[in-house]
Amino acid sequence: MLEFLRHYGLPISLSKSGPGIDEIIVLTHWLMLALFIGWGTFFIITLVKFRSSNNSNADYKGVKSHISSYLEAAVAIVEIVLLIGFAFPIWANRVNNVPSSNDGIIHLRVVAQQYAWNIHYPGPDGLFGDLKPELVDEVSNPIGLDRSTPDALDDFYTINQLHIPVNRKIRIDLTTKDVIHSFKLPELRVGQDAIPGMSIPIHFEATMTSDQFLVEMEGTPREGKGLEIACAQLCGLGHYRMKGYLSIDTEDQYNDWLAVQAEYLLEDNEEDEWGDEEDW
Amino acid sequence: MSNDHNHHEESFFRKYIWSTDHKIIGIQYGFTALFFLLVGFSLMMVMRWQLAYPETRIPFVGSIFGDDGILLPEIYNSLGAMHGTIMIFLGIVPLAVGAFGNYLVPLQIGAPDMAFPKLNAASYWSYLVGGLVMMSSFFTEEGAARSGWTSYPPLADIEVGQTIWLIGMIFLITSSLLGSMNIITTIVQLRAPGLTWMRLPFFVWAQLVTSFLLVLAFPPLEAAAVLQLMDRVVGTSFFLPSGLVVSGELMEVSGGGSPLLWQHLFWFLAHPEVYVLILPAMGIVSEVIANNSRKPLWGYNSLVFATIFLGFMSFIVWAHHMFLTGMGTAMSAFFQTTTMIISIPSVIILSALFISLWGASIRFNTPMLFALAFLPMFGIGGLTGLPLGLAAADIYLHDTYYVIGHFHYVVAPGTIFGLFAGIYYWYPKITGRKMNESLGKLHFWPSLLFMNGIFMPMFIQGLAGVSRRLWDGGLEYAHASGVFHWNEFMSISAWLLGLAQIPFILNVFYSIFRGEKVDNNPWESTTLEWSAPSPPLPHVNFETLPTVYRDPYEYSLPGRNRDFTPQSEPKKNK
Amino acid sequence: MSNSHDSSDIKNHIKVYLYVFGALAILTVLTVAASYLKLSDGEAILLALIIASVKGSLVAGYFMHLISERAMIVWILMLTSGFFFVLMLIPMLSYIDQARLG
Amino acid sequence: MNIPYTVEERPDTGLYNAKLGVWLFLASEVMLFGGLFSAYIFLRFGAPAGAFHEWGQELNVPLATFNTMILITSSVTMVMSWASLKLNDFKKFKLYMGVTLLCALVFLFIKYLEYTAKFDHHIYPSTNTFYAIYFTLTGLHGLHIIGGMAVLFYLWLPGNKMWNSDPEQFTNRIEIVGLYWHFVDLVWIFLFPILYLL
Ligand code: HEA
Ligand code: HEA
Ligand code: CUA
Ligand SMILES: [Cu+2]
Repeated sequence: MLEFLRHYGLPISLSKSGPGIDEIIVLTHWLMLALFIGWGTFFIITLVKFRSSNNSNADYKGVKSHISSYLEAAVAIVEIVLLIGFAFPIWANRVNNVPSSNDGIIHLRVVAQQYAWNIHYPGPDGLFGDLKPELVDEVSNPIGLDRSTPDALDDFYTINQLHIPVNRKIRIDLTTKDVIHSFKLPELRVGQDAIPGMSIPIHFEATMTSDQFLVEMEGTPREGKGLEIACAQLCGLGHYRMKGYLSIDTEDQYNDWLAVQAEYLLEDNEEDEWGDEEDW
Repeated sequence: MSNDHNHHEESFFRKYIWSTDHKIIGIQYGFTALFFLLVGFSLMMVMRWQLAYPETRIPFVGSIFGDDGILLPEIYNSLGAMHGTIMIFLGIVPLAVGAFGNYLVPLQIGAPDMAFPKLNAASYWSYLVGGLVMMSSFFTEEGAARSGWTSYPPLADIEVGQTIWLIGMIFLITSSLLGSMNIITTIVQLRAPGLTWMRLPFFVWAQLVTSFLLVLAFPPLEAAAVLQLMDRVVGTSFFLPSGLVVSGELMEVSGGGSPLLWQHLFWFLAHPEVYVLILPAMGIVSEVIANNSRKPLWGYNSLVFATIFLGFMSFIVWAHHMFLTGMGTAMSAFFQTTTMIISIPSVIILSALFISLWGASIRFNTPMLFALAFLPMFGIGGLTGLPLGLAAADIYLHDTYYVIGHFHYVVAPGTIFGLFAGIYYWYPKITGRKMNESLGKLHFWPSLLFMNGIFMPMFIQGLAGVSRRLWDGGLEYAHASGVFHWNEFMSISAWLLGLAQIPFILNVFYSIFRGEKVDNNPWESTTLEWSAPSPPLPHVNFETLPTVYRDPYEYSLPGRNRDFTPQSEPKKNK
Repeated sequence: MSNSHDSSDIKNHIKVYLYVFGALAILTVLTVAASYLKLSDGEAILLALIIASVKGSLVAGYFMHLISERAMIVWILMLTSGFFFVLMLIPMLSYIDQARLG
Repeated sequence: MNIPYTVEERPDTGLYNAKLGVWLFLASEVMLFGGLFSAYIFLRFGAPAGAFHEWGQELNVPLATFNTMILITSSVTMVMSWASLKLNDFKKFKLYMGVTLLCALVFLFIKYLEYTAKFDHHIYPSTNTFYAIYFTLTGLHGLHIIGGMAVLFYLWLPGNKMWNSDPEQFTNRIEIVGLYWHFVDLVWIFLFPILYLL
């Protein structure tokens, strides 16, 4: 079934939690298929067998057995298994096991806005500066970072460029400045609405670098196109083009990239680019 | 009642426009709703051009959308929001409840009219006003609402066009409330003598439960609409938290509100609403299947109880639309469980209908074809609801085309087919003439084919993770590159589906004058409406009000020379 | 009420109405008085809602004759109040649930 | 046209049509105010601790208490006017109904005083979430009063004619609007503590 769904669209999974989610999708589709094939066969047989030209007298009583009750009970049982065995635990893992900064993880913030993703890195100290709405300036300070505190001094942010190292736990605190957006990394099976006034943590761990992914994609329509952050919630007229770029780096690549960003910070270069295809 | 017969002639105006006769109101509802369905579909046919061939000139109608004839993203969003709104609130609900409920419920229970004829008329006029208000928004400077039919704030609070949408909704909600109270009272109070609860045709049960859903679920949305209107007009911030920065400007509102409040109030209605869309269609399909299988519905009791249970449960599943709003384990577990529970009555209903066919003598006429097609189509739609109901799978599938595919299978080849079946089936009762069978089949087969052509590839796109409400159909996104090409296929299917409606429209109008003339009971049916003249008498329906002696579907009763026994036929020895 | 009531019945009713009126007046004064007590927020809310519910039940039970109303109506209202509490409770629980997100 | 059970009761349900109709309407009203109460709870939870109470301090409790009494009184006179019809005493009906209408007028007048006092202090619905929900709830309640008054007035003045032509139906009508009127009173009984006292 997984191959089947893969063939029909489902991308390969690049994250640790991906297989779990795929599994539940696969199992539900087995249930769906079984019901559909079962009833479908019954349906077609009845239509052929009991067409009026074949069977001119209907049977007043009809089916007397209780097979359908057993069937309904079976559906209920399968659903219970899906719920308890898969859906609940996966969800619990998602919302309960949020790692905290001192677990040696990568901790980032993402601030969505009408039609861009701002990625806020805490810098070497691992501490985030405060974000203040009144400090927001679309050009010089899109997330309203308050540079006056020491925590904020080494913070930097990018627009639409999310770099993460492979095989490390990532935690992202997701929020938005204006309307509801939805942060979606299809290949990592990550999805979460960004709701104004709330900061929602999500966590995942990538299992493949972008370079490896690009190699995997050779020969498919996806060839040469890397990973991206999609917006899954209608957020205005630019919703369709609200896309960020995701780079899953090796540890070394990631550190290099961090170093480059730190240099930018020294150069006091406040202007940020909005990212483009070059950034993959 | 006798004095009604020698009632002085009513003026044309009283008789056909300002009427309080449930049949006239039902027909008014029917034509208005069909017209809106066509409008909603037309919007989508335009949108599908942009999805198939992004940023190219739209043929024929391009000039409406500006000199270069390209559909701008803001207009795309407007058309999308209005497509959803029109289809649901101006199309299906008025057709299923307003038209079918109005026309058939009094006839099927042997009543002379609805319990409150004047309210009934008021309900229609309120609907029409609401519809006109909605449509008028296209012609304003700001344009129509463009925040989706779900109207999530803060977007809906700050986007243009939303105010008129809200005002329109208030009219539509009022209309539905009036209509559904009327239907409940009618069913409870005006049943013919002998028509006990368990002798009601299943369609009447479906309408009863539907009406309860409307009466109890719509008011919170009305409240929410008022709140959003306040946010937009007097500057409150029910749905706006503090510290919003829109286009670089700090919003000057008091803040302190919550966007999730809207979602709760909206889905408190909108989940029951989806059962409002499906139950009447299930009712129609059951009637048509019982009639054309020439045997009683299998498991009538379980159908009724499943329907009641479904209605009841539909009030406690709504947050399955909100899994990704930051829900914890307890809430999500609750809603996943109720969502799985609610799928069981649907399985029961569908099973009962399938099993009803076993041992039947099936007549494949046009209404029956639509009714039969309903079953697997609803099946696909319902089954694809299951992964969405499991929060873990919904993480991936939420707001993708998978969801669009899911619900279109239930509403389009599901509900719309059910309604088509109903139109073909009861047309002779309304006009005294049958619709043309050949045109009917010419309508059915292409419709079935193209419906699947549109909606099946949506699952593929959804599995690939393509989001809904994308102006360019996903062209911008790399992850859509493997499935983008389906858009053209789907769009062509949609336009061909449009063509496939031409035989239907012709048939409806042609058969009024030229259709085959038939007697009062052309389908040899058992329920009460067929014992009334065709068309039923103005205001009184029946020559004498019927009395009921039997269950609703006494087909092929052993030991009789006819294979149907009307409900109003007395039992001999008793 | 049905027309089966004769006038002595109605006269009894009128007496009841006046008692209820008295009770409502007293309870109104009580709620206001209670709001001057030094109660914690939770207690104050609970007390006020209890008093309001008693008043509400009096109005519904006697002025609206619910106490002797037909089963059908009572069922409909029970259904309604069930959903009413669902509508109060679930958004509230979900709010509390999401408070952990800050 | 002759619809059964418009005046007399249907034997097996024990109801006449309008009675069931109005109860269904009230059920929908319960859900309407339910939506707003739900909003109230949401906003109260969302506001800083104690803020709702504090913001509410501007409200005039004695005036509102008086208004509560007025509304309760109008409810009693309403039910008395129905009882008078039952006792065939049309004069008394006119009197009680008149008092009910008068109470409603007084209630609205006091509401008007309260509103203008707020506006004078530059308190508007947009001031904070408490006043947003305060004005919405009381405003919607006020609209219900106005709507009710229109119907009451219609039954009060031209009432003679209806009473003379079909007393039973007229009594039913009074019972129906009575139910609505008591419901509006009932809503206020809850609005009063949650807005003014807590
Ligand atoms: C008529 C309309 C209708 C119906 C009946 C349903 C029925 C169901 N829906 Fe659907 N739904 C919608 C209309 C409908 N839905 C709409 C409009 C949306 C999107 C709104 C928006 O966001 O814009 C939506 C969205 C939606 C979501 C949110 C998705 C998301 O946004 O992420 C979810 C999640 O749980 C869901 C679940 C279900 C479930 C479990 C059912 C169940 O009730 C289904 C039960 C049925 C079955 C289980 C089928 C039984 C089948 C058989 C017995 C065998 C069949 C075999 C053959 C035919 C051969 N639906
Ligand atoms: C009842 C609800 C309903 C129905 C029936 C339909 C029917 C159809 N819908 Fe739609 N749709 C929605 C409700 C519905 N839809 C909603 C709620 C959304 C989400 C909106 C949002 O994002 O906010 C949506 C979104 C939506 C999208 C996604 C847009 C996007 O996300 O960007 C698409 C894309 O293809 C689509 C297509 C179609 C098509 C091709 C049909 C076809 O099946 C249409 C078939 C119609 C007919 C066959 C008409 C028949 C009528 C006649 C023939 C008239 C005859 C007249 C006389 C006799 C007088 N719909
Ligand atoms: Cu952001 Cu869509
Ligand atoms: Cu739902």
